[in-house]
Amino acid sequence: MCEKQADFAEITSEPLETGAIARRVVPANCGATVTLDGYVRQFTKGRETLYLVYEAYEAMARKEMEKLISEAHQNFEIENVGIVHRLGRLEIGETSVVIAVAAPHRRAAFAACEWLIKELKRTVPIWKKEVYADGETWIEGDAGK
Amino acid sequence: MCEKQADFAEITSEPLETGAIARRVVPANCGATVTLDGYVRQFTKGRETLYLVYEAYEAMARKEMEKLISEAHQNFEIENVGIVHRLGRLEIGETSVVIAVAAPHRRAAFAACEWLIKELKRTVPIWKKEVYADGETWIEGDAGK
Amino acid sequence: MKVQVLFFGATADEVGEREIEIDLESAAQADAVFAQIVGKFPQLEKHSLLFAVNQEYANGDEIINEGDELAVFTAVSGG
Amino acid sequence: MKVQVLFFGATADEVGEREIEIDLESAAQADAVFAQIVGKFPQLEKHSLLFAVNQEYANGDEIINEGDELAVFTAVSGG
Repeated sequence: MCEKQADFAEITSEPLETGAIARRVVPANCGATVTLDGYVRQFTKGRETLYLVYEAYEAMARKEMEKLISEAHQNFEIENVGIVHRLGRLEIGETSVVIAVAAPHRRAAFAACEWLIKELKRTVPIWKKEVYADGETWIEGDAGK
Repeated sequence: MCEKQADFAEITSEPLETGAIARRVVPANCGATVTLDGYVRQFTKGRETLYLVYEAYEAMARKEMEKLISEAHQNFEIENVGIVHRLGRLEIGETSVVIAVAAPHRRAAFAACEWLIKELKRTVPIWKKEVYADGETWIEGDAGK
Repeated sequence: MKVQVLFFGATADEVGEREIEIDLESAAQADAVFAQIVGKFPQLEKHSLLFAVNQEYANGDEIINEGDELAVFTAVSGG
Repeated sequence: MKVQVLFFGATADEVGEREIEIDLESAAQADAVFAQIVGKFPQLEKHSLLFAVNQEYANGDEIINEGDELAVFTAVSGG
């Protein structure tokens, strides 16, 4: 078993440092960390995005992220989970979300990380607005991703 | 499609910076990067490891890593792959290998990253020696991981 | 009795407010309260809406009481 | 004709060398050459061995020629 450390679920308007976030979930006794790093794409279905704006229902988003972490601990043999989502204006190529999962064995880390990003996109009340040269749209649902 | 950049397969005796490695595979047009970060565990089957030594057949290891990257491109819809493996003496908790995969869609990035680490452990000629208080053992095969 | 209703993203744009207060005659079931809110802002009907009560997704049958925090928003798109 | 044979990790420890040169009477099939090497260092037999020719895993039926780089090592354990 890995040495127990704290999970974390955070929302921030500061740039995300993937490596620093991944290091925070690593206990000395674990074997592998899997990190998902989502970032702003320039094109969605052929339409060019200039930048994105992320908005959250912050209090609820934190609760939902913490619920996902609890569920992940129930469903996967993992040790630590860190989730950080960024809000506000994000330029093309900037990181919008980092999910890092440390586990004694890599299979559980991969499975949990993939499950967490899927569920985050389904349940955590955060929305993105794509801003184009000729307008802007709030994206509703994650079908386009 | 993501903007095309170079893949890389490297072997180094320097400490690995996961975040910096992950950033190198990120093209501006991609959607997600998945990073696997393997590191030195303190206990293997209850026995305490003081430190590890990794050794490689370097010329062949680079070729095998490059083959894995080519195969990954054939089998998964991914854009860039970076693999860096560290050699020499590694202390507990230090990162031994980083595999980062950028893809337009996260599912392919997860699948490719998991496949790459599985194959790397099976085919790339790198060996680790576990050093204990009372001896040392070259690990043969990855069954124990 | 007064309850607070929050809007985010597309629903905030439609309503033109991020937060309103509504006055209910008495404690009522969530379904009925949300129907009343959407009735008041019919421009919301073109969206697929989600509802929350006190920062949890609504079941619909919970009873809304004085001081509760309701929220109306579209399908989420974080990540 | 001379070929170079490399050992790594456990096989280097067993043989006490990281690199040797062996002399073959003539070009020979890889299987036979590797059997000859293991015959020379029977302490290798307790390991599950892998063989490479010119930095590629050996098929066994390739012909070994002057100047080829052979390698004998145990199942890998990187990662």
